[in-house]
Amino acid sequence: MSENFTKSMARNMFYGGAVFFFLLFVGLTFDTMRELPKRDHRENITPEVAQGKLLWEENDCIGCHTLLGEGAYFAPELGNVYTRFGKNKQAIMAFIKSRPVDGIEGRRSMPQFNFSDEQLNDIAEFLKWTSEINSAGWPPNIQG
Amino acid sequence: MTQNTVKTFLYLRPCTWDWLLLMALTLMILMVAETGLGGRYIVGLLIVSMLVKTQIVADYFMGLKRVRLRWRLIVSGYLLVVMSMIGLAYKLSLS
Amino acid sequence: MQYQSQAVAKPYFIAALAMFAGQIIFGLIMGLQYVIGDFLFPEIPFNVARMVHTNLLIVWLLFGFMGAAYYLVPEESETELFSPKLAMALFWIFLVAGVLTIVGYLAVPYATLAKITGNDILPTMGREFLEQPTITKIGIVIVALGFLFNILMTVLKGRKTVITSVLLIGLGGLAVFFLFSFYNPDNLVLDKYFWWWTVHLWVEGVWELILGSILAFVLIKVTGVDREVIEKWLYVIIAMTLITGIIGTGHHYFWIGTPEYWQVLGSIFSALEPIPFFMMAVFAFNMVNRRRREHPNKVATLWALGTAVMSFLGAGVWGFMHTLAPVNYYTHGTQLTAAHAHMAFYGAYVMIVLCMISYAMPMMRGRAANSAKAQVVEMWGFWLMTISIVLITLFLTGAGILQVYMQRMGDAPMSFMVVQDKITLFYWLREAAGVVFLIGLITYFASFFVGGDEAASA
Amino acid sequence: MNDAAIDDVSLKEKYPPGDLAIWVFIYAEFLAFGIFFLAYAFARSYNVELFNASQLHLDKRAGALNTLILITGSYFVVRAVAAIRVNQSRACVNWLLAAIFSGGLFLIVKIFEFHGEYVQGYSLSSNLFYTFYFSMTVFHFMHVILGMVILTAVMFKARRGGYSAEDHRGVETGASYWHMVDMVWIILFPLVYVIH
Repeated sequence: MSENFTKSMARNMFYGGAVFFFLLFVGLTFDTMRELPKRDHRENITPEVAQGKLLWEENDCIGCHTLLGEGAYFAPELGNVYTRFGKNKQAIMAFIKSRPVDGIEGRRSMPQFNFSDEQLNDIAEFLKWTSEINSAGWPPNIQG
Repeated sequence: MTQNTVKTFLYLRPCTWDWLLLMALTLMILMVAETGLGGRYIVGLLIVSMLVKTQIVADYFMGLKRVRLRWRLIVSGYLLVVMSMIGLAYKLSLS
Repeated sequence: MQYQSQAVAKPYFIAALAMFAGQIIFGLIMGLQYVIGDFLFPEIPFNVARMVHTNLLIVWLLFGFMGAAYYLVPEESETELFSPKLAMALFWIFLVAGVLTIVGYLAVPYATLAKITGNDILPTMGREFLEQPTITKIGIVIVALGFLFNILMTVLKGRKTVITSVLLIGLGGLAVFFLFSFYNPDNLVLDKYFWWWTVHLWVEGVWELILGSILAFVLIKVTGVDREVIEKWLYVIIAMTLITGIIGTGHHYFWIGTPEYWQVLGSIFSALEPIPFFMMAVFAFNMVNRRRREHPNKVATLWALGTAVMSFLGAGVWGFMHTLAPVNYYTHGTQLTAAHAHMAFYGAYVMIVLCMISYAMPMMRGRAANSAKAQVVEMWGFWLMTISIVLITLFLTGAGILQVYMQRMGDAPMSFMVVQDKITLFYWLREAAGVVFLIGLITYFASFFVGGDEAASA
Repeated sequence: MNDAAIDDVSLKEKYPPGDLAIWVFIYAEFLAFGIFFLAYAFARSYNVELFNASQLHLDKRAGALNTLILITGSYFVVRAVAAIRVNQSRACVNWLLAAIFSGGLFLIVKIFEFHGEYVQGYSLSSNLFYTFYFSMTVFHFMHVILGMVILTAVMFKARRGGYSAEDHRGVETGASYWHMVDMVWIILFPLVYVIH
């Protein structure tokens, strides 16, 4: 590059561009925060949902599953599992509860976490709430 | 006239006529807007006017006409591509 | 090596490489679990293996960045490191904390680890890549602050260069954006929104600043091109990185409950994200072609060119492939994401750290470059690992395309597990390519122990 | 005679006016806005009725007024460059002040427009048209601010006598950026406010 290209201009571009776009990002974040209550239905976050999220985290469910498409790709998407299981909390709870301790020969299996019934309910409540988030029509179909 | 004075002379050109032309074109667009007209010919007219206006700014205001062709071609080529794609998109929606 | 204190980089690099080996072994375990579902079950379930795989990657890259900074900053600032003792103390703290965390993952169930470390007090665990116990996270912050202090003091007392200021901004940003990992609200959407402030603004923001400055440093050293020229390029590249990358965060805000305008903004700005990577590739080749000296360390130049090309392919091309919202609607959360992640991380960050190690290690061992024989062995390692990562990416891309087609499209989509069974072949091929990677890694390690008489003296 | 001189290749400058770094930036901006424009046009072709209906709510006169203001601002900047070419620092400063003032005027008109839309309850997430409208206009709005900051910095340096007929690349740099901001609006206004 030529002498017409000065380092100080390149530097100004970097600092100016970084600040400019970060401010824009912060502005958009404010707008998003304003819009989110309409889409996440936070009024439905009961203590059970919150407890369910904590259980979700403390058992590292994201290490195999995706939730709204984010996570590991080893096991099915769970953002819409409540709908996939026919909007049936009991079915979800029964599935988690029935996982064999020693796995299934030659196949992937979810571990047995030995949850109490209350904990199972919390998790199901969390997944139910998650399925009601307005995720712009994602996933494309029920299979997630 | 030395090379430098020619350049100085060119820089001195205040572009007042270009400015007036740009103002006139803008008012024309406003008139079109006020009538609320649409359709193929109006869209074509507006796209051409955008092309003319931006090219005037690039050539005379920015002064790319005084610069080696390649720099000007980047801008002109860009304008041409964007405008024709816009035209294409509108043609798709009109038909 | 011009300054004694640069030597503190050595243990950092050794630790980084050891963890790299661990990362690859757990990668192979996971790859096998993809095809033999009950492999090591229930002793090491997939989620634990994955956690070890990704967390080791993050930690060893951090070790690599720190080592690179400790090596590069004294030389750039033309002064000894502010406190080599602090650097060594932080090394041991970080290493012990890192190893304990990994042992914790493997020794007890994750829920038990959460209980032991008091996750209930300040729950931050169990989110992808941020699985570390809260106490480890606090440790990371302390280590990062101590490290930044040490580097900052060194820069302040010596010569200020563009490379060190960009590096400092990158490292400072790394520390600042990590703080968002402590924010974990009950609302999943908010949690995810700010989780990306750590994850995206790291890997597609401030880490690229670190990458750029390390690359610029190595290029100045091996090509002898005028510093002014390289620094100008560096500024322009990182300016484009942040201009496109900050709003580019929007490509993660398509389907997580955030407003739909992010589909427009995220698509547009992330479509521009390949530009800085392209510029980086052009820049690296340009500088090497204009070189004013023939540096004896050929393999460091190879790594530098490699990182420029592979980061463009992995982050630029493979990222662009599925970044537009209408495409991402079908590809979000499939093996395509995994394909992109593998090549981008290897191309951008693994290779830049290996590049720095390749340049600095011979210096720290008292020679300008390794013997020709050792360099040839290292080049074998380079090609084996690089080709294998290309293959892994291609196989995962194949798996991903089939997955999208069978699971997401058509009138009768199949369920996740059915589709997984149908694409097993691709997972076997990926695992085979992974074995090649391990062989490449072993070859790379072997190059450190190859002697030779032709070794040039420092 | 000037057109003949303009077309004489041997007299052409090697590089565009101003620092080359700003031109990298300007071309990048063109690219970003270009993608915005095309995304708008093609998104519209899938939602013609929504876009046409929403477009009617925009204040066309304010948009046209702002076009006039920006074009005039650009003209002032041209005069500022012309002035410094003949060493008239004082005139250069005044023309730059006029340009900055017109930038401020643009912002005021635009703020009134935004306010009106805010009162009517439109926002970035109202519908796809408004997503585009607000993204593009706010993005451009911030560019006007940035342009004013650059021109102000140039103006202060000019006032200190920092530029001369021989060395005034800074003025040209600021001018080129300002013209880019103007050009973007020249496309944006008819595209978003008028064409349907």
